[in-house]
Amino acid sequence: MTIGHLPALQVVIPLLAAPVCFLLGRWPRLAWLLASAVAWTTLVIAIGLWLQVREGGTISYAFGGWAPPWGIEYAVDRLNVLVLLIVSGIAAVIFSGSWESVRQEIPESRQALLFTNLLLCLAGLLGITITGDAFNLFVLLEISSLSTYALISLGRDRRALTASFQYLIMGTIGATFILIGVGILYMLTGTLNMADLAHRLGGLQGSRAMHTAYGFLVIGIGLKLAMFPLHLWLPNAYAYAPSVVSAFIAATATKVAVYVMVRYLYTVFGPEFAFSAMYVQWLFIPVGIIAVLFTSIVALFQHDIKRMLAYSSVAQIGYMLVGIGLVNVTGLTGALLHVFNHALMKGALFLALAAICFRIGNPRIENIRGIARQMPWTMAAFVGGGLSLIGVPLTAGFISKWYLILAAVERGWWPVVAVVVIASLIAVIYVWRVVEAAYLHPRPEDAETVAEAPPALLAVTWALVLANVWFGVNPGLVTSLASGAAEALFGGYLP
Amino acid sequence: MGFSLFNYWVVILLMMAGFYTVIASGNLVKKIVGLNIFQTSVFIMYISIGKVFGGSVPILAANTDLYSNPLPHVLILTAIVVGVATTSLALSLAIRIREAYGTVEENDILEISRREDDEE
Amino acid sequence: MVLAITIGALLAIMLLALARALAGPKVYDRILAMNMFGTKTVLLIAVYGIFTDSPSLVDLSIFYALINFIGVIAVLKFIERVEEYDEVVER
Amino acid sequence: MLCMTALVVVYVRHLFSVVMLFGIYSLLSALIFVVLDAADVAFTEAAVGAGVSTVFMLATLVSTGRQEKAPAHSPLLPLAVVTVTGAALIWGTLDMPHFGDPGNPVHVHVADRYIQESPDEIGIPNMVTSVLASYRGYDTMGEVIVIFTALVGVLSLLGVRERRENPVHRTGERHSRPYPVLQVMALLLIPFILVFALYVQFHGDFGPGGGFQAGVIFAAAIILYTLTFGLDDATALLPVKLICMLAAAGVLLYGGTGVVSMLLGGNYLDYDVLAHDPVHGQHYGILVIELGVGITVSTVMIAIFLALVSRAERPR
Amino acid sequence: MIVDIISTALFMIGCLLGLTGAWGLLSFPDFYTRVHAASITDTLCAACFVSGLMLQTGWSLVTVKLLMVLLLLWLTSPASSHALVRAAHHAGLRAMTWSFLGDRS
Amino acid sequence: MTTEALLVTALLLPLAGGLCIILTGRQPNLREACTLVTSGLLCLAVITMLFRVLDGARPEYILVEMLPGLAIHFEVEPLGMLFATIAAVLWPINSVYSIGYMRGNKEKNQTRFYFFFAVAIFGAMGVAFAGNLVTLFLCYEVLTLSTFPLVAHKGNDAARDGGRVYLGILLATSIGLLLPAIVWTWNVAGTVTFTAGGILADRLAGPALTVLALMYLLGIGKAAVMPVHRWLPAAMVAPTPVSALLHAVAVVKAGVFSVVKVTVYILGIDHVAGAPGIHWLLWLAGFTVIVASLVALRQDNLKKRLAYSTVSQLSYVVLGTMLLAPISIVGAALHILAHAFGKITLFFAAGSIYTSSKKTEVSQLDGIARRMPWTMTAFAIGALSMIGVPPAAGFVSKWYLLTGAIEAEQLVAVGVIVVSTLLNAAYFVPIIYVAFFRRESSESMLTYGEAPWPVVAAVCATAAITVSLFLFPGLALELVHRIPT
Repeated sequence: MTIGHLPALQVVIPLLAAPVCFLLGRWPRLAWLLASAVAWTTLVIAIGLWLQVREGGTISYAFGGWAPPWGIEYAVDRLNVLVLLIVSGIAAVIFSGSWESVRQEIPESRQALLFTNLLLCLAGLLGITITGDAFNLFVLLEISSLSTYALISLGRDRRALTASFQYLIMGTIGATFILIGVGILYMLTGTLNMADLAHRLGGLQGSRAMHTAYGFLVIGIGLKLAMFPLHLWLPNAYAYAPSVVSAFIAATATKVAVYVMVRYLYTVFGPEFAFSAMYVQWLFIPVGIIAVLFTSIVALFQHDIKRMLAYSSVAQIGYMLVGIGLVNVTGLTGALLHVFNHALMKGALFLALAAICFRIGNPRIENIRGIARQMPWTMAAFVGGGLSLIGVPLTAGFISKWYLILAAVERGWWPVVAVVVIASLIAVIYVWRVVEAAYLHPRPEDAETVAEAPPALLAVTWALVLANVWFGVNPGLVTSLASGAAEALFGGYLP
Repeated sequence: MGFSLFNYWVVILLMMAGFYTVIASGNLVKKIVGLNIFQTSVFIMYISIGKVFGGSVPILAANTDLYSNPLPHVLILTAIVVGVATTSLALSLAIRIREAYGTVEENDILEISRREDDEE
Repeated sequence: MVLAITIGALLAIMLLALARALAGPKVYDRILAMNMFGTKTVLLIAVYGIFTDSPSLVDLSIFYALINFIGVIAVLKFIERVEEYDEVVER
Repeated sequence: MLCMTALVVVYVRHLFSVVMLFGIYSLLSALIFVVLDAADVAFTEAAVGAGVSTVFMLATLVSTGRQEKAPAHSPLLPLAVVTVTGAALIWGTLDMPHFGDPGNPVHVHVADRYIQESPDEIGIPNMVTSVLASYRGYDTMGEVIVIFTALVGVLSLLGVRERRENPVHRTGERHSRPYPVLQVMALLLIPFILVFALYVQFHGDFGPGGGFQAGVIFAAAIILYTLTFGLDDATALLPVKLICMLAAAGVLLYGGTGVVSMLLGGNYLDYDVLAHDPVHGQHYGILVIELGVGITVSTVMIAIFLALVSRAERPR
Repeated sequence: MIVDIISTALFMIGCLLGLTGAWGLLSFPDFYTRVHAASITDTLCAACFVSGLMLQTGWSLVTVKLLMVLLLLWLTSPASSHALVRAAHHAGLRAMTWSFLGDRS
Repeated sequence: MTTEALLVTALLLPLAGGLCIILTGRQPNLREACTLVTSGLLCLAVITMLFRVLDGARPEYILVEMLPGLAIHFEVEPLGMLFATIAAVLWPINSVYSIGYMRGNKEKNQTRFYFFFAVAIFGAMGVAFAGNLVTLFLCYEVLTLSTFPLVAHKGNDAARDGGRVYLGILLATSIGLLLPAIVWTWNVAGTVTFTAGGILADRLAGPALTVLALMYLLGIGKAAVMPVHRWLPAAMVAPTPVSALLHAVAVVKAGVFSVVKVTVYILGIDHVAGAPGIHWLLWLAGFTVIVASLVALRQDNLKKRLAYSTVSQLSYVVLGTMLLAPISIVGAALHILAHAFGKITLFFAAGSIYTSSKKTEVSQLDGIARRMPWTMTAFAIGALSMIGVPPAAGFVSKWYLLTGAIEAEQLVAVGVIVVSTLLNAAYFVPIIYVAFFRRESSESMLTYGEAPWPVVAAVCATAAITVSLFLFPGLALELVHRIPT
């Protein structure tokens, strides 16, 4: 019985755990235990779904027992099972290691609320990923967004508040744009189910209204995924959020938005419309390239490591956009792989940073001088994540960049190759700045001696670092999933 | 043709007024008001989609069998709730910002933040 | 016919009230206009509901009357509070 | 009229006026909803836009100040963005299906089924309620969760101050002048409002209304009480902890219904299995979840209001 | 038939009263006079409308509801007017007096 | 032990050694014992393997296959064996020398030093035994990264700046040019495995092939062809054993080795010879040879002079490779060997001078041979090898190079070799002259003698090998002739 309900349970369990967690307000440690247990459960469910998808193809689950175009459907296929795996996996790892850091950064009365928010955010993200209904997506998007705003505002610095407000305004504009887009699509077709939409939009290729809907959706989702000129909210949001929250949203939120973009482009509108009628590649490639180069360079000049990593995230999203815009199976595979791998590496990096914050407080480059001597494991983890970010072979980052470069070479677009390469070099430099400060500078005389980070935090950080290595050495599992999804999404369409 | 789309155009005008308030206004609370106007006009757009000429409120009644489309109504009910949720969160953020910075004017806040960044 | 005239008149009243609300000059004028606007909305909905034969709209008008009242009270209360603060600041 | 209001909102800088105009704007749009046959939506928009949102905004203004400064930077860029967006939309409307045409795809595809079959499948006359609570019941659960999320967010931002520990510090009370007329009026009105809320709650199957609207009305009663009698009396009447527990309980009630239907062998939120007869099952299901919605919405609204007000009452 | 006529008449009176009130609201010189104009006419105007409607619907649940509307308006409208004036008075808003006009010289 | 097991052992030994070094970091004597034992074992293993390879064994080992056809894959072939042997033989000698030098100069952070040294050796072994381009790239980067802490060992600002230049240029070239070249190759050929005769025949021709070759040549920044040679002089801030590691044991050798390997096993010398404008690469190498020699002539700092000498000598190897004649490839391979031993002798000698007298400039060396006869004799042998004069190994390799140039009818190359030999003589002979025949300036108050014994022993050992490679070149020749050109 349970097996059939897995798609629903995937989201419902964290959703319903949230109020329970909320009721545990007096006992934050219990709330944390509950949140971690739930996160692990979602991971198990995601694995179960993955096994099912691998055997039986797409799974559909009808809420309320109403068949899809009338009721709300959850549809799991190879594409979103990949995202489910990464989101739930990251959540499981980060939640379970978060206790010490949360206890230090958040006043006790707010700790249970933080975990409630985290659970809601997790549920929202999983729901966005799994749902097959355009409007349900909007609702779940709002759940995750609202909880994210609250999470960011819990940061210690008062700038967390303005960052959160800025994100709220931009995020709500984005959500409203998505709402307008979905509304127009609904107006044209009379349905909200994505599969049904795709089917019915097929006959409306030339419609101007469809173009408008398309534009609004792309901009709306673009705001959410911090597509280049719309990314202004992201650096502040990541920089001032509590460390654990930074780690969680950096590793998952934008990835889910990228997934939504892929879903709309390929499933709802279909590659044919998106790439031959709208020439999306001429939007995504330049935007992606500028994002990659510009924000990488901006990252170079940051003194706050969190901000630096945040800008690097925008750059990495640029890679994904480039991968989508290359319009071939290899490129899309690369983009999907990068979604997966980037979650791993940013998760590892932000967790390592959380460990540094735990001891030092303010993660500025000046403050971490010589820290490697005192926190060797933490810094080693940071270096591991950094190597993956750069794309060194034997780490996960290499695999996705390999696919991206390969895809660009396949299309013969050498400038794209050059951009990927140059940006990797810039990544070397900004990762290097941290490494140099931590390893090669002596600890300032007046700085107090710090101990290694707490073992739980360290353990989860290393779990992600090792995952980076594991998926760099042994990426077969993920690549087959990603390339299968990419092939299915193209469905025979060739530019 | 003209009149049949006129409705949408008015809605678009409203939407843009709200949108303009959001992005151009410097006061955080007014931004929130703008956001609400923006969203409300989107709601009107949705409800317009659902209207059928000659239809009635979609509650089963004996004397008619032409009803307006209930689905947009449902969607908008949900969206209104989402809107108020966002608004309340935004408002409490505004209060906290006021407490932290002593102002809710965007420019002043930017000024303060910039000074803070310089100090670091 | 009666419906048209009634609704037209109500709309006209509302327009006048709105004009006062926009013109001000004091906050209290605006509140007054808003109150009037609200009561006329209540009536408008009731009239519309009865004439288009959808009595369910009357529920709506009851509700509007409530909301209107609470709205006015809220505005008053909060304005009063702000004035208090201003007094404190001025002193 | 609507346009006028909206445009004036852009220009007026006295924030109290802006908020009041927004209330009027909401009322107007609710009127338009009435004209467009959306009674439920009008109900909700009035409750939320003209009611709750406006009150929330007013409560916020108390703490944030009421005058907007003149914008420092030129409005050209936003104007350009807005123009482009609007132009894109208008361009898009040109071949949209015409307004109100019964032959539009919107009316012939999915909605058709709701109109034709829902009275038989669900057994209640208000199709909006059927779609809301059953066909798209999961969306509504999402909506409840969104509200709940807002509560969690507001609490984590502001927190609700319980009763003041020391009554000597009730400086706010001393300054504010009691309104005996209003208090009497409120005491007269509140029972009536509560009854009305119950009516809307349980009448939602037949007329416009339902858990959400009822919740807001219930909250309105408490808000009225708080406004006339002060925060301390309100929190004495309804302790914040109780409110929070009820909010969570409402969500769990809704979600639990789904779980029960799952345990009984149906899909999540499939009410058919709740009773031997599917139509009865639907009925029970809708009743329970509307109750959940009502509880959560009312408590969350109250809690948020209290949170906003408790900040406003804090002496600076 | 006769009911129709009466109700129409009531509507017309209501319209007239309402318009008068609104006109007063718009054209009277100061706040207190405006309150006066608005609240006095409002109450009666509402009564006219609602009773007209009650005549239209005949005797049913709807009539009761309409009655409730009326009661509600009658309760709340004066109460809010009262509160409004009180607040304005306390805030130091002065009524316009003849001395205001004449004492200038 | 099977040859495969030997291969794995050779790869793992340095890592295991590194681990032991960290674990025994508290007791310096034990730590140094670890280094010595590991290096000795490695040397033993590699030499055993060398004989097996000469007997025709070609062991290979696949660690993981990341994507189909893209694996971490090791395979031994004669060219790689040559490089591995150089590194493995020089490691113990260098270790002995390091012990003397590091203790003599009381350097800090010695554990880190020995650890990264071991890791660098691991990188070198990996490069030597890499079975495909990706493995080569990976080990190449390991080498780069692990040598960085060595270069910046002193930890002061100068060291960090030098280290930054070092790392910057090497990473930039490798990621910016080598990696795209590898992807391009993969895209064209569908494989990146080293195959005798190259993998690009029939797949890529014309100017694109030239561009690819250029990308490889410049992408392998460790070969220090101008204009990407700047890192080598910058790395002179490092302690002398590290310079020896860079110049002789691992780093630059890995560079030129990779160039040779790519040319032979990826591009295919016959195939690439047909590419238009390929001789420009040859001229680039020739230009580097001459210009670097000229620069070396003007350096007064001994180590700087040696560094530019290295730049010039490396380009001999590139030159030999780019002649694309079988005989010149043999010459290039031999020159890797000859230069390794010659240059390490020179660096050891320079370090030895610094250790005992703290002298770093050529102009300070008047009469130093009186005080440090062993060191300076060894230095002279190394210098002779550099110039290409018997009885030193350099003569053999230059002979082959010259023959290859003549065979390929590249008169420019012939000219370059001749001119540069004269230049080499011009910057080495004066040093020998002043050291042996000029009197020490009388006001020198310093009293010093030979360097500590491990230093001297190491210098003498390498000098002896340099000579013996001239006298008994049989083994080396046998090995290089097996390179499937």
